[in-house]
Amino acid sequence: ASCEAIASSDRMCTEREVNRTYSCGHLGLSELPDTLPNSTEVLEFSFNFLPVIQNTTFGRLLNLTFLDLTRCQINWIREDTFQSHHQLSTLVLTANPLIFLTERAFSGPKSLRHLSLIQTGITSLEFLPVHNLDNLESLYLGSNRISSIQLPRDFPTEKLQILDFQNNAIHYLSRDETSSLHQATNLSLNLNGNDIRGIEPGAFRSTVFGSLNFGGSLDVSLILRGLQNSTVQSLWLGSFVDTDDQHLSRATLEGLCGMSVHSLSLQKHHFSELSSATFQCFSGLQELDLTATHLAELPAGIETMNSLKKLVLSANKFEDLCQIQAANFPSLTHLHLKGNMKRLHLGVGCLEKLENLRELDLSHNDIEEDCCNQQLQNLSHLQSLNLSYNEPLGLQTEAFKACPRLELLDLAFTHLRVRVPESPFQNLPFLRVLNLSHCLLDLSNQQLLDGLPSLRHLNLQGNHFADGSIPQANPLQTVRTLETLILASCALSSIHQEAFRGLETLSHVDLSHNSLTSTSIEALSHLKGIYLNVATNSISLISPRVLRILSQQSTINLSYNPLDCSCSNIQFLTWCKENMPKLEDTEEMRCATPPSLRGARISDVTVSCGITAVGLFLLI
Amino acid sequence: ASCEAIASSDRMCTEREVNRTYSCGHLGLSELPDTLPNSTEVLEFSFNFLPVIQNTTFGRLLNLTFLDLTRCQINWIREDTFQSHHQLSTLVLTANPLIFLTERAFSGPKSLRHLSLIQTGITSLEFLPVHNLDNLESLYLGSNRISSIQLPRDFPTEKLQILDFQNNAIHYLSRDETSSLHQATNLSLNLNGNDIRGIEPGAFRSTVFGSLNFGGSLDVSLILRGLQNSTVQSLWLGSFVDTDDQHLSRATLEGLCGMSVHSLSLQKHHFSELSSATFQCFSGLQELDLTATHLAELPAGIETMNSLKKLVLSANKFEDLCQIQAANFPSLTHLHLKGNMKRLHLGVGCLEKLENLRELDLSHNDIEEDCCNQQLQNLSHLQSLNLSYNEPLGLQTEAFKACPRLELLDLAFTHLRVRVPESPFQNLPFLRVLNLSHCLLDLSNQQLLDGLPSLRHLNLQGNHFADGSIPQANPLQTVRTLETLILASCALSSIHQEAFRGLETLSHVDLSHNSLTSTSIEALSHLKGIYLNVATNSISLISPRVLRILSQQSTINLSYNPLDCSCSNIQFLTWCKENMPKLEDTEEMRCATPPSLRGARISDVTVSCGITAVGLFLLI
Amino acid sequence: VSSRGHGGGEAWPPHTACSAGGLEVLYQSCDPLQDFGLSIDQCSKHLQSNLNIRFGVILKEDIRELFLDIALVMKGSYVLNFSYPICEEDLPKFSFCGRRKGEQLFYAGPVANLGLDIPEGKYQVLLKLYNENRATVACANATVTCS
Amino acid sequence: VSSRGHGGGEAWPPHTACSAGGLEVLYQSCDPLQDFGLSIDQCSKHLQSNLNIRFGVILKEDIRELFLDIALVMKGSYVLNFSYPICEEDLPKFSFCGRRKGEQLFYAGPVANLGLDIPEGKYQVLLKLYNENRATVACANATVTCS
Ligand SMILES: [Cu+2]
Repeated sequence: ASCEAIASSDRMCTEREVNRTYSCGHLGLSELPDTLPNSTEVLEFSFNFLPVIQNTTFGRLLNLTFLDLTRCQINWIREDTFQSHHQLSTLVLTANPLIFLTERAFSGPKSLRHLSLIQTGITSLEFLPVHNLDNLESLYLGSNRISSIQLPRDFPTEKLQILDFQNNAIHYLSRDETSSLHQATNLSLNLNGNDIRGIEPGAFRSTVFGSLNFGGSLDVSLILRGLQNSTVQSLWLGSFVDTDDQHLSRATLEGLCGMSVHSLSLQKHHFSELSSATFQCFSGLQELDLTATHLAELPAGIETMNSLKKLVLSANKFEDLCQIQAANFPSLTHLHLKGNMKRLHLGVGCLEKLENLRELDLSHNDIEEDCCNQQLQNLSHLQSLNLSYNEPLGLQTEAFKACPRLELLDLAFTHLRVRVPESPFQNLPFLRVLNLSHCLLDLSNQQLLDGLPSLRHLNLQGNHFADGSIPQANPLQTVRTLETLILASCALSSIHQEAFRGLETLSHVDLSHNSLTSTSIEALSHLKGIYLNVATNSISLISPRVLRILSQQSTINLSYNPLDCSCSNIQFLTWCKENMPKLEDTEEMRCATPPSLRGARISDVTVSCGITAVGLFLLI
Repeated sequence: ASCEAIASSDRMCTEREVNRTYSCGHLGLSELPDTLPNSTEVLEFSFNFLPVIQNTTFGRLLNLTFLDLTRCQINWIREDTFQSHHQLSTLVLTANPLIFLTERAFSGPKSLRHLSLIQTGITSLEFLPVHNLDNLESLYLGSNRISSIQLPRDFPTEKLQILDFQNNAIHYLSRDETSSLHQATNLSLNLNGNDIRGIEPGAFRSTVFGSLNFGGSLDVSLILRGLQNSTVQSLWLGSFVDTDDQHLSRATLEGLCGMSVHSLSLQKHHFSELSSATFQCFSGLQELDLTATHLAELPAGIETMNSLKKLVLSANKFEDLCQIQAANFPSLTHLHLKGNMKRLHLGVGCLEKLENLRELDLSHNDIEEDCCNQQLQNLSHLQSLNLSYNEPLGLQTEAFKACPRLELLDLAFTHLRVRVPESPFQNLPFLRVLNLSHCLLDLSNQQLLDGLPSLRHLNLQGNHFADGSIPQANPLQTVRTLETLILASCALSSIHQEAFRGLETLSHVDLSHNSLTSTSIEALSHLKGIYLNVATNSISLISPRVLRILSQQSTINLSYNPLDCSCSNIQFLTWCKENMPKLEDTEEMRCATPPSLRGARISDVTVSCGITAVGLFLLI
Repeated sequence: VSSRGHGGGEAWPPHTACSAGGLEVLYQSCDPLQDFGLSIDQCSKHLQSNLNIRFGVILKEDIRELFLDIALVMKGSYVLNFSYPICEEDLPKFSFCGRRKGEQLFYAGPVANLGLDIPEGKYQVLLKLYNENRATVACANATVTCS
Repeated sequence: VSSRGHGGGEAWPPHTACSAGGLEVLYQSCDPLQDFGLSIDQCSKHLQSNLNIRFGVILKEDIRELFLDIALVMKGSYVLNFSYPICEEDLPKFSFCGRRKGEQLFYAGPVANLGLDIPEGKYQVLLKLYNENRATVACANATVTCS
């Protein structure tokens, strides 16, 4: 989208959407600029200076739905401030040093749904007014000095979905305090960074939570005991680099037996005396996240996780994929094991019991081996495979035959050693997305992409064609269903006019960060209405013929090219002026020549090449 | 002291002490006014606007010893800010939103002793720099979000005497955290408002504290257990109206046996199952404060408080003084029982076992009886007795004979019914201070103050003389040792010229809030160098004779008098101009006449009564 | 900060502390340097003995000791003067006693109260909070209308 | 606020992050909108594997995800480029992950570090913290001098 600036006492708001969305952040404003239209609906007004806000402050913006007043030094909100803003739905007051909120501070809006009072110095929830918050869905109260979650009497919780107390001083949860939350169904309660030291027995009895976050709390067993008889969709009990972790044992985790949890994260804790008994209370789980739990292997014979659907084992220190004891988890559909702290060996058939596996992420694992049919034996339902950011992989013909249903294959930043003349990707009839960026592939291999009848999205960024040129005969010609093609940073200096001839359905082409001149654009002459990125190339002059090709596309990024602003290029320059909305990142469309105009923005240059041909002038 | 204003871009600092002490608070200043002299040592610069302070900000004030920058919006303190302030000893940074303090933020001062970082947003003590704080004696860290008292490694604590963590988020004290405090001897540690939930056993072993404040903590027994093997001069464990109190039993207080406490306060808690056993661990105490502990009586037979020196029983609900079972406390020297929630009956001889009592406070107790010899039987060493703010007391001759060593007697706001013609205060040879303000006394009784040979300080405020006049013969004539005499609000309209004749040692006379004219001042003609307050009277014209009397005094307050600013009063007005330093509260010395100058400050009026006698002019 | 942009002469705006149950309490800060926030819960002309208020202010002064003076004025003359100690050296009633100059103070909780029925009428109430040095901490002119 | 009174063109002042043990680290914010604070404990050319830093900044952006890019420049040419994820959706390493735009962030604690000896010389280090939308959270030009 284009960015038009509107001026206000030499400080400029940015228009994101005409007459509707404006950003006025970091401008030191102490009032609304006159140039903001009355029709403004979304206003980002953060990092300004408004010690007192009242009905005159935003009075004329009657259509406001979203107002961000982050860090505006607001001390006082007068009771009539939002009186006329009936549509206001989101109000962000983060990091304002509020001294007091009157009972009617938020009256006016018919349905205020999201309210952020993060770091406003609140010491007690009694600070909150109760009036006119009946439709509140999210309430953000992070980074305050709140020590009790007890909401004020009559505080409406019926519609509350998110209650965020991150980083406060809450250390104890009593039944009295939690009772106000019973009316909210499926609440997401965030107590991350509160170091809970005690929960009154029964405090969460019969309560149903969408999610509960106790991140950084020291005592996992205390939390689990406190949650007896509750139902939690997603329970986050992880630790952090900068908080103490805990040694989890079978006893620590016993509390899980008395509650119902769908998804559990224990990030960054340690396990002590790890055995199948450790997991005795895990039978109700559908998803388990053991990221960075210092695991070198999982015990065999865990019988409680027969029905686990998703398992995350990232950032651990397995040496061999067989050490995860996949047989423990026969129902898994998702397995994520990325960023292993040691080089991971895939082994042979370590995952063969995971017949239902749909998604497998093995990225960032230092894997270096010949791949992948032996390793992925029996994963016939696998749809998504991520092997990106690994060490050199050797690929044979039909290297992924074991996974005939693959739809997504990500090999980005993994050096591929294709050991055969045929395509290693052959016979993946359902493959839709193939990411081969930075794979150091030999793109002169005409057959490289054979046998991929469904491919929609192909990323070849960072791979090099021989001689920096895409010839007429090239591997792309075989993937006629392509919609998105990324050829950024491929060191290209030219593209044959017929190189993309067979690709009729392309809608997104990225050729940025190459050394192309405008003539290469002729390879796209058969395409219409596409998004074309040719930023950071060597485009200077644009011929009428190329201009015709550009004209038929929907969005074009020409930024960071050495554009010529002499009368030789007058047709292009005129076209630019008329087609600004279609151009992306026009701020960085600048003249390289003639020297007098070097660095000037195309949008600031005035075209004037009459019979006298005086040249072009910079208009400030 | 006089108040001269110095101007700075139309905002004025106030000079408190010439060339040395200045107040520039609440002026919206964003830099140091040029008019502040380089010699300034004490600078109050609070409630201004200094987002960044650096070496140029206070650079030229090389002699600064005290700098108060409360609520100046300081975000950044550059590392060279105080580089040249070698003398700086006290730095107040309360309520500034500090983003970061560099390691050298406080370098420069040779001996920074007091530092306040109250409400500066600190979340961890790691925020504190360690450099150049070796001489720190007081560190105020209240109202932050600190959750651990662990000081940074290498933080100098050798000289630390006050460490104030009021109103933070500290809920647990571990041995690791407290170990950094062992080097400080006799530290005052304030944890008021932190709701301590746990103390690691041994955390305070062998630590010696000057004072420890755990006010507002929920669990007294937990605190006492945590303090095992510590020595505390003064331990404050009270509660508040707005925090939960606790029911203290024998078991709750058992921890006191394992520690050494000199002075203990349990303000606002309840006792349950109160018996002599409750106090089994109180034997080491010298002072005990049971203010507002809902006591109706104390048990008899407490044997552990034989050596208690000071007992405070204020704001309880005794009906009878005998209910305090004074015999339990034979060594008491100080007993405070004020603000009792019920009318207190003094009984007969209830305190007779307290032979060593020096100080007795029974104020604000609704006491209404004939007093005091029976009630105060055997208190022959009593030096200070406070019976102020009670209901009518009947007094007989020598009403305080039981306490012949009284030095201070306070009967303020207690209606006294003197039932005999002789003085009820007779024969108190050591009485130095007598407060009879608002006692509704009959001051025509010439003998009222007989037999007080040592009286220095007499307060008669709010009592009325017959006809609003002090005649030549008056009870004051008998107290010839008086130094301070308060006759404010006595509805006086005149004083006989000889009324104070015998009082040669007076040094402080307060006649404010009466209806006196200047002629009454002639009663002071024999006095020199006194402090004289005649504020809020009816003084208009001041004759040369009275002016001579004023001239010989050291400080005079003439504020709120209907001063005449016509040429009739020219001598006084001229004298004022020349004697400003001697005059108190000159801001409120204003003209009442002539109408043209009504309300003008004397200091703003220019005197000009030459031969033409045009009048006086207001000088803005 | 609160005084920024508030030119000397201008008065602080009037606020509503409560308005319900036949009782309306309006107030206006009479401290030239700052405004403060106050609301009264369970507003009713039958004042409950267990009255809760919310109060927010920036402390211009230390409050080691704090006193409240209340003066009730009806038809221009003083009806009642009352002084209430809030923080005393030997009896700091509230947990905020001891806070320092510059600190933000927010109090929500009970206040001592007689639990009485307010007679119908319109009253002016002058409130003044001051510390051990008689320096003003907050000051208000309030109008109480009971109908 | 931090940018108030900071006219557009002016650069932020250089700061010392540490200076001891033969190592000096100077830095300067290259974010036009704000400065930030950084200090490194146990400054030494023998970098310990257990390195602690103190870091303070106002968050201009949400940091649901946060990444650090480090580029090492010697004699004008890039020697090393390194990207380090700090907060990720599925691995929020630090307790401050998830903080919001406008919040103050102060971190004191360990940073991942290789534990190496720094060869003698003078290095330019460009540091950039950015979030999930590649919006800059903090940016610094640092000069590391090891002698
Ligand atoms: Cu500001």
